[in-house]
Parts: sequence; C-alpha cells; structure tokens
Amino acid sequence: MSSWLFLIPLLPLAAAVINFLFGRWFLQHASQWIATLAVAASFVLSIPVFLQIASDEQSISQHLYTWIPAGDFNIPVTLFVDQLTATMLLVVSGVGLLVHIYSIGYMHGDPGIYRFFSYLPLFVFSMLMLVLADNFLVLFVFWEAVGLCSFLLIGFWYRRRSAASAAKKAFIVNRVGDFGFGIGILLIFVTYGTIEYAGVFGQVGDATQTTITVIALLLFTGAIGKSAQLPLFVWLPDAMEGPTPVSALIHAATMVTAGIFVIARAYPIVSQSADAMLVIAIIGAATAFIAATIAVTQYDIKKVVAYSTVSQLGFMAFALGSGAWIAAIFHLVTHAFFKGLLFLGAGSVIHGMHEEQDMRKMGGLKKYMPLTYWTFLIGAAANAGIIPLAGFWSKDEIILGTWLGDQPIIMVVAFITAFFTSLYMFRAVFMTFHGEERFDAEQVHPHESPRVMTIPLVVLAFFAVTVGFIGFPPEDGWFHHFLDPVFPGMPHPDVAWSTIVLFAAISTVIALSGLYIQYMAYVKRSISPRGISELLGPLYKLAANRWYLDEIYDVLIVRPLVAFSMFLWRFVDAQVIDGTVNGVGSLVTYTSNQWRRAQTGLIANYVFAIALGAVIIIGAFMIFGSNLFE
Amino acid sequence: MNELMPEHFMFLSAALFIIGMVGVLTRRNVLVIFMCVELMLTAVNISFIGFAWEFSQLTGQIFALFIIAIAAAEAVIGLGIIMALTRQRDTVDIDEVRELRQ
Amino acid sequence: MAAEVLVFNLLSGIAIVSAAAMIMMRNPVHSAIALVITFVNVAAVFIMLRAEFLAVVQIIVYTGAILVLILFVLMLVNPDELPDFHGARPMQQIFGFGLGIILLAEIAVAILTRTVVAEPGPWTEDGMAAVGGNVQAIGQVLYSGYVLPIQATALVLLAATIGALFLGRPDEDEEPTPSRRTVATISLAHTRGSDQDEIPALSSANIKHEAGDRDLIMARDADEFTSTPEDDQKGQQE
Amino acid sequence: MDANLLSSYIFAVVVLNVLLGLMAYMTYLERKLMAAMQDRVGPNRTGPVGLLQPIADGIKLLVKEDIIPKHADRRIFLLAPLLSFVLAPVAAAVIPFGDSITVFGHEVNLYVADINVAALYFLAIGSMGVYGIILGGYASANRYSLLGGLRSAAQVISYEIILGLSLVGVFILSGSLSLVEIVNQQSETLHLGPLQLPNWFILSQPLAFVIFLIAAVAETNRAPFDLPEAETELIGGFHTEYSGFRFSFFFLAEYISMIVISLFGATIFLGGTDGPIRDGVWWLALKAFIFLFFYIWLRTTVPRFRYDQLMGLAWKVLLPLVLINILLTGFIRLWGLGML
Repeated sequence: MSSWLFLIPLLPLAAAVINFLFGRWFLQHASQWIATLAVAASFVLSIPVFLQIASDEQSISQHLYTWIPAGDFNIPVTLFVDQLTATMLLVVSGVGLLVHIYSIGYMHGDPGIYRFFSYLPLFVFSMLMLVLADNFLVLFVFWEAVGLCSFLLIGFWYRRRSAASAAKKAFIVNRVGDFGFGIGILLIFVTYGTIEYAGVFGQVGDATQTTITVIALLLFTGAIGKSAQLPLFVWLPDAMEGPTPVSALIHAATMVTAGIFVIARAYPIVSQSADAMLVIAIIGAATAFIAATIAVTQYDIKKVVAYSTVSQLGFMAFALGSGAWIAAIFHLVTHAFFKGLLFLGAGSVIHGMHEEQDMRKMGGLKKYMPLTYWTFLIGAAANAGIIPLAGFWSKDEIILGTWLGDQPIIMVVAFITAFFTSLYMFRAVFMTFHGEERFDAEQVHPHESPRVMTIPLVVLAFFAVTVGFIGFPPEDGWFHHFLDPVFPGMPHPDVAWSTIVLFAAISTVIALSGLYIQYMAYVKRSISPRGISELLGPLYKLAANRWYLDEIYDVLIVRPLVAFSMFLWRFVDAQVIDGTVNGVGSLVTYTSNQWRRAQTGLIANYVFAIALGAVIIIGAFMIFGSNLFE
Repeated sequence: MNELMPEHFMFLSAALFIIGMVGVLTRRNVLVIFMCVELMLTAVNISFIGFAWEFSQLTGQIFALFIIAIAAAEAVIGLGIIMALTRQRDTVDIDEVRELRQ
Repeated sequence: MAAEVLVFNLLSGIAIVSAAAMIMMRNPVHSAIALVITFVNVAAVFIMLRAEFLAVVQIIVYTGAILVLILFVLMLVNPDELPDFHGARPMQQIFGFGLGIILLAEIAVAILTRTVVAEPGPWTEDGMAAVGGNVQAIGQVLYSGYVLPIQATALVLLAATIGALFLGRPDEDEEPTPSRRTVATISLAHTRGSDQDEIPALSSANIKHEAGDRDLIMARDADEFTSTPEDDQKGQQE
Repeated sequence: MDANLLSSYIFAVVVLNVLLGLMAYMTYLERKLMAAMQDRVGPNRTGPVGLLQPIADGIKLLVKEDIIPKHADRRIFLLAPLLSFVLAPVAAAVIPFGDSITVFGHEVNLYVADINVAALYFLAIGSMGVYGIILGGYASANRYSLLGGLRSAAQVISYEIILGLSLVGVFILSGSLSLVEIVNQQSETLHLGPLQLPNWFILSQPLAFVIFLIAAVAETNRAPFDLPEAETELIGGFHTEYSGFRFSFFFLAEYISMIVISLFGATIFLGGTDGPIRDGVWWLALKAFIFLFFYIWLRTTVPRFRYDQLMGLAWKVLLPLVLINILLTGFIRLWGLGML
C-alpha cells in the first residue's frame, strides 16, 4: 500500500511534464485527457490510502530520497500520511479531478490548452506534495510551488493586461506572507535543531513561551498571505482574472486552504501559545466580517464568490484561533465542495452568458440553465448555512466552537458574518437567476453548459448536500473521531444537546432571515436595495470600495516603493554604481596601456622571464632555507 | 660511489632539464624548441621514476605515465599549431611570430 | 655493484652528450637524431630503475610517435626557411647559457646538500615479482587508485585529437564560388574555351534554358569548336 | 657474467645468423614462388635450380659502386640503412623458439630474453624501424625519396597503432605481455565435448588476427601497401638514391622484418612452438612459412593501394574494428571472470 504512495503526486507531475514538453506540437487537445487521467488515477489511489488510515489509524510514511545530505543537516523527502493528510489528499485530488473534467468543457478551443493542462496537474502535484510533506522545508518548497502555479494560472491569459497584473499582485502579496513563513521555519530550525514534523512536535515544550508565540505567529503570517487573511487578502479577488476552473480549484478549494492546513499541521506549536491563538482568532474574525460586508456590495458574480471565499477562510482561521480545530478542518472540507461548486456554477453562468460577469446584466436565467441554477442554489444554500446542507454543519460547529472557546465577541461577529453570508449568497442567486431578464436578448442567448461541465456540478452538489453528515452529530461525528489523533490533547468539552440545538436554531434563523430579505428585495421587490444603500451612506461606500484597502496600500506601500526605486535608479545606479564601474574600467585601461610595453611579442623574452623566475625562486630557497627538503 | 645512488639520476635529470631549458632559451626554430620541451618532460620523468625506484613506490612511475600521455597530446596540438603557422606565415622562426605585441 | 654504476654513467653520459648535441646542431634533423639517441638511453636508464614498462612506452611514444611526427613536420618545412642558430640575438644566447649554468649550480648544491626522506613503499623488486612483474604492478596501482585521472587523460587525448584535426584541416579562406561554366567543346587540338580568362558563373536565369537545348556541335573548323555566350544568344534569337 | 647471460649471448648470435641465412633464401623463395604463380621459371642458372642465386646477388651488391649524391646529408645518408638493418633482427630477441634444452650440461633457454614487456618491446623496435626509411628519404636530397619517406612515416605510425591494438585482445585474454607466457597459455588444450582444440588465440581472436595480418603487411611496407617505394609514382621511393651494399641493407632489413613479424604473428596467434605432435621449433618455422607464403601470394595477387585508400583503410575501417574487438574481448573477459 505505502509502496506506491509516491504515485499519487508523481502521476500529475508526469502529466504536467509530458504536456509541457510535447503539448504544443504533438498533443494539443489530447493533453486534456492525459492530465485528467493522471489526476483521476491519483484520486483513485488516494481512496485506499484514506481507507487504510481510517481503518487502522496508523500514519503511513514512505521515504523517497534524501534531498540535502549535509552532515547533521539531512532533509529527506518523505511522504507522510496521517488522518489530516488523508483528508486533504481526497479533497485535493477529488476536487482537482472534477475541475479537470469541467475544464475540458470550459477551456475547449483555447489555443493555449496544452499549457493550461500542464499547469493544472503541476498545481495538483505541488498541492499533494505540500500536504504529503513530512518536514517544514519540503512543505515550504511546495508552498512556493503552489504559489508559482497560482501565478501561472491567474496570468494564464497573459495577453490581458489585467490578468498579468493580477498574477503579479497575487505573487507579490504572497511574498510578504511567505517571507514571514520562511523566517518562521528558520526560527524552528534554530530553536529545535530540526525541521522534521516529528522531531519538532516532540520537543515543542523545550522552547520558551515567547519563542513559541513568535513561531506560531510567523507561521500564521504565511497563512495570512496564502489563505487571504486581513490585511493581505486583496490579491484573492483580483485572482479571479484567471480561468474560472482555476478559481474553483486553487482560489477556493485547495491552495488558499493551505494556510489553514499548515496551522492545523502545526497544532502542537500553535496550541501552546494562547496569545498567538487569540491573534489568529481576531484576524480571522475581522477578515470574515470585512469580506462578508464587501461581498454584499459587489456586482461581479465571481467577485462575490471570491469575497465569500475570503470570508469563509476567515471563519476557518478564527475557528483555529478559538480552539475549534476539527471544526476548522471540517469547514475546510465542506467549503472545498460547496465553494468549488459555486465557482464552477458561476463559471457555467459566465460560459452560458458569453463571458458576461456582471450580475446587473443577468436575471431570470433559471429557465435557461436549470441544472446550473439548481446546483448553484445548493451551493449557495450550503454556503449560507441552510440546514441540512454541508455548510450548516461545519459553520454551526465553528460558531459553537467560539462559544466553547470562551470568545463571546468573536461568536457575535461570527453570527453577524453568517447573516451577511446569507445575504450575499442569496443576493447572488436571486440577481442571477430570478427576476426580469436584464440582458440584451438580441445579443446574448443564454444556454445550458455542455454535459462535461454540468456533471462535475452535479457531483459537487451531491457532496455539498451530503458531506456535512460525516460531522453528524455535531461535536461527536465520525469525522471528529477520525481526526482526533491529529490533535492530541485537545479538550473535549461536553456539550449539552440543548446547547447544540440552540446554536443550530440561531444559525438557521439567521440564514433564513438573510434568505427572506433577499427574496423580498430581488424577487418580490418590496425592499429597495438602493434605498438601503443610500440609507447606510458612507458605510455602504466603505464596503463597496472594499474598505479602501487597495488605496491604502497604494499610498502607504506602493508609491513610496516606486519613489524609492526611482531614487535607486536615478541616483544610486546611474551615478554611484555606474560611476564606480566606469572608474574601475578607465583605471584598468590606463594601467594596461602602461603595462602593454612589457609585451614584446618575443616568446624568447617570455620564456626567459619564466626561467629567470625559476632561478630566483630556487636560489632564494637555497639561501634562506626551508623545511621542504629537510 | 660504488652503488647506484639517488644523486645519479638526479644529476642526469637536472642536466637534461637544463640542457632543454637552454635550448628553449637560445634556439629560434620552433621545432627545435619543441624538441627541447620534450627533453625537459623526459628529464622530469627521470626524476619521478628515480624517486619511485628509491622508495620502492609506484606513484612516481604512474605520474611519469601520465606525463607521457599528456606529452603525446601536447605534441599533437603543438605540431598542429606549427603546421598552421608554416602554412600561414611560411616560417618556423619564433621571433617572426609576434602578433601579440599589438 | 660497480658494474651497475658504470652502465648508468655510460648511458647518462651518452644521453647528456647527445642532448647537448641536440641543441648545438644547426640542422634540426640532426637535432632530432641526437634527441632519439638521448631518448633511447633514457629508456635504458628507466630499465635500470625497474620501470621496464615505462621504458618501452617511452620508446614507443617519444621516439616512435612524437619524434617521427616532428621529423615529418621538419621535412614539410622548406629548409631554406629555417632560421640560423647563430641568429641576431647574441644577448639572448649569453643570458640563456648563463641562466642554465646558474640553475645547474643551484640544483647541484641542492642535490648534494639536501636529502629526501620518505617512507619506502611495498614495490621492491620482490614485491613486483610477486604480482607478476612491473606491468602487472603498474596495472594494479593504476586501475585501483587512479581511475579518474585515467579517464581525464583519455578525455585530454580525445580533445587533442579533435584539436589536431581542426588545426590541420585545409584552409578555407577561399569563398566557395559557384561552379564555373564549362564550355562544351569537341576538341581536335586547341580549345578556345581554355584560352578565355574566365567564363562568368552560371546564373540561375540562364541555367534553365541551357540545360536541355544544347546540341552536340559537329565541328568543321577550330572556330566552331566552341560555343561562346554570344553564340548562345544568337542561337536563341533565331 | 653468469652462465645464463652467456648462453643468451650465444643463442642471440645463433638466431641472428640463422635469420640472415633465412633472409637470403627468402629472396630466392620469393622469386621462385612468384615465378610459379606468374607462370614463369624464375632463377635457374646459378647452381642447381638456381639455389646459388642469393649468393650471387649478394656478391653483386657488395661489389657495386657506392654512390653518394652531391647534395646529400652525408652522415645521415650513411646512417639510415645501418639503422634499418640493425633494428630489424633485434626484435627477434624476444621470440621463444621452444623450451629450454640441455647442451653440454648447461641448461639453455631457447629464447634470447624473456622480458616482461616482450610484446611492447617488439612494437617499440618496430616503431624505431621507420627512422631508417624516413631519414634515408630525407638524406638523399631527392624529392621522390623525401615523399617516399614521408609516406612511410605516416603509414607506419598509422598501422603501428592498428598492429598494437590488434594485440590488445590477446593481452586481455592472456593477462600477460610476455611472449613466453603467451605461448605457454596457448599450449593448453581446450576440450569441447569430444572435440579437442588447441588454445591458440587465432580461435578466440579471429578478427584481431585478420587485422594483425593486414597491419603487418603495411608495417613492413610490402605489397599491396608498398607505397613508400611505389616505382610507378616515386621511381623507387626512399631508396632511389641508394646503391650497392647500402641498398642491400634496406633490402635485407625488409626481408628480415618480414621473417621476424611472421615469427611474431605465429607466436602470438598460432601457438608458437605448439603443435599436434612433438612440440618444437619446426612448428614455429612451419607457421612462419605460412605467413611468408601469404606475403608472397599477396604480392603477386593484389594491386597496390592508392595512398588515401591506404590511410582511410587504417583509420576508418581497421581502427573502429579493432576497438570493437577490444571492447568485446574486454566484456567477454569480465564475463568469464564472473565480474559482469
């Protein structure tokens, strides 16, 4: 079993390499089948791995080779699977497979399809290796690799200026977080002398409390960048410039959850530091709230889903911070399915509307694309937390976890955010699929997407409905017991059934109230959204303009940086460095001109110089003596 | 000296080496200079083999073997250069080849 | 073993004398012959120093290959071009001999005053005989401890071969010119075509019609043997 | 002076004289055989069936005028034929003519020297032989001679590589460079079921043997590789200007070389003194005679090569073949030792 573990990441890598090398001239559209089959194979291979983990609760590891053997500093490349990794394996390869299938339809006819289908398996490979890593350095390498794939795929249509700059933005903003992450890993190495999980986690307590807090916060810095937390989430909405399947796979289901995964993986460290957990909880809650308010005001369907993603990642983050570890992972899993579903559904809408993304130009699409509608509705409901869909179970559990973790303020924020979640989700549904048809019927003929695109939707919708039941009953479900060994020493507060039911009831009421408000606003038209926005005035403007975060960054960071760069260019480079270099050059030219006279061109003279040198050296040796011959 | 001593072959080696060196210094024919260089290499070989003999080691002989191999390569290249030189400049006088002066 | 010393002195005496003759000879061919004598004597010295294999290699490589090649090149060079030994640089010779004498003195002092100390190795006469002889001993040491240098030497030799081929290739300074037009004649004695300076190169414009329609010319007198470009044009006008 | 050394000297003198006598009758044999092949009579006037013809020839050459060209480099002109003549029989010193025999109570080895590097020594002497030709060609101050000498130098160097490499296969199999050792190994008998075969290296190295044969012909400047003295283009090549007994030195050297290389080939590839019954020097002589007959046969049969063909044959055909042979032999040897 564990002997062919390596095939799981290797197959997508092979597909990526093959498509990249031969795609342009030989494979073209055939590349999609290679990529899809490879990912399918790794999904199929992941299942027995998961089953084995589930049955005997033993973690598997397979040593591949030693990457850096430098004295005591050994970096083995070892595949390591425990319950957490097994879960992630299934999610990554499963959603990855569905997205691959979906992409066959979505990318049909694109001239760069071979490129797409080499980047996408490359991403799957990197992500799988990220979750399979058994030390922090390999983790970091593939952490960067998924960032690279994200960059390549956001900028897939690189001829589009906005796509190119979005790709750059994603890459650069992520660098900020990665920098902290890298320093955190260095600090781990300095503190513990090893960077292998087992070695580090076994001796967490040896370090001082401050060090542990700093390490935890530095690791979380990486997560802030990768998982789009405040204040670095600005890249994620822009990343929607990439093809929609990419958004679904990378920017909803898998890569952005890497930050959550790493914090969960570093549970032994993070859980030792109450301060760090508080910071994580606060940042997560703030992210969730701010992103939710922004999402309500957006008109671009993909932007709505993107901010929703940021918000849900905030949920996961504060769940971690509040000590609801399993709930966070649970939400990660359910979120992967329903958010992937929402993105693919949005992609299907965009596809059917001929690349139109503005919801103000949609409406009434229900009758044109029923399958998309129903699946999108399921995804939205799951996201909003309507019982009994997947999102309900996980989100409710997170909120319950904040209460159990003695974070009442965050709990309140979470409830408010849940309300906003319901608002923006159903706003998107009703604006897109209900109401009058606001598009230009002369130009646009909405149509249902081809089957290759709708089948993944249906599959994902099925999971969005059912996957929540792995965590049923709350706090005591199968999933909780499955993941329990990953988080040793986690407190298990006894929760009364009444409490659970109470929280579930509050969640449901909040979700349904959001649904009702939007129904009145966009279907019955008894509430005017415009009136509300005018009523709120500056608050609405704040949210609609994304809390001016981009502008603040522009003033605070980008412009000073540009000015400083100009200074470096105009003064330091053009005058100081060039002056030095030219000065050295002219000095050498001058001295060389003087020395050139020694160059007589007569070989006899050169040989004579050599012989004279030999005579002098030997003579000096003989006279002054040396210990060479004695 | 009634026995073969290290001094014997060391003097032989030194004498041949210095004769070769003097030849390189005084002759003007590239080919003769070339032969002198070969003589110097052989002189060094004598030293190597002599020390190998004196200390019952084989390292010196192996070094000499490598020197002979490299000398063969050097001869091939050197003669090729001389051929090219005579074809281009029609001379083997080393003093007439002084383009590097420029 | 005075005999051994005697033989050694004899061999090295011949070697030194002929080496000196090598640099004194005016004729480089004589120098080469003197060098052959030196090398053969040195090879004999090698045998005395228990290096039979190297002695044979010395003869095969130095006298059998390198010096033959040098002789070869010497004979390709016009003897009139050979520079004088007593050239126009007396200072150079004085300095050369002077340096040689100083160096010899220095080394002589070094040899006589210093001694080399080292651990004796296992390859005495008996040690070599135990493994089958000098060749076997060298083979054992060479292919156990010096595999990488052997490979490197092979590469050097390969590179030298390629370099020699490159250096020795024929001159290519002549531009490859388009093939000259040959004039089809049936010659009885003297062809006018060969008297003409140069017939312009065939251009692509007239190559096509000339390829097929030129008939065999049955000559009656000398002027008819050759068809010139003017004739061709005439023929076309008709 | 121990007795061993003395017996070696005596034996060397014997070998040298036998070689010289053989050489003389080699010319007779060649002329007779060629005549037979070309349907002529051959020498038949001097002595019975012309048997005294070599002696007559020798006397003729000795009494002829010794001409030295005016512009010749005198010293080298005199040295060159001597060099050829002296070096040719020296190589025979390492050829074993049989086991030791007892003469007057002394044990006498039937070889001049059993040195450890005998085969290489043979090649080394062979490579020295080219000096006679190249210097002779140079010293004559004759362009034809010079060209002949140059051709010879290039040819002999090229074919010496082939000759040496063709022996490497045998060295790999025998693990020795000593000819005595090689002969001893060949005197073993191989049992292939009911079949009994001598362990001659011609059986295990057939390709090397063929290449050796070709290279040997070229090495001795014999037809069809006698380019250095190609009469039709070089009016005799390097010995154009030589006459009298100096010419005879070159002449003798060539025939001695032929005999010695035949003995050498018989020793290396055909088992030397090993024979089906009653091992002894007669077997060696018979095998060498086969070689010599082949030489003569070749001369009467095959026309002379063109020069570029000659060099092309060496570098483009024989060298790759011989390298492949070495590679294969090496692999087989490793396999046989269980190291592969």
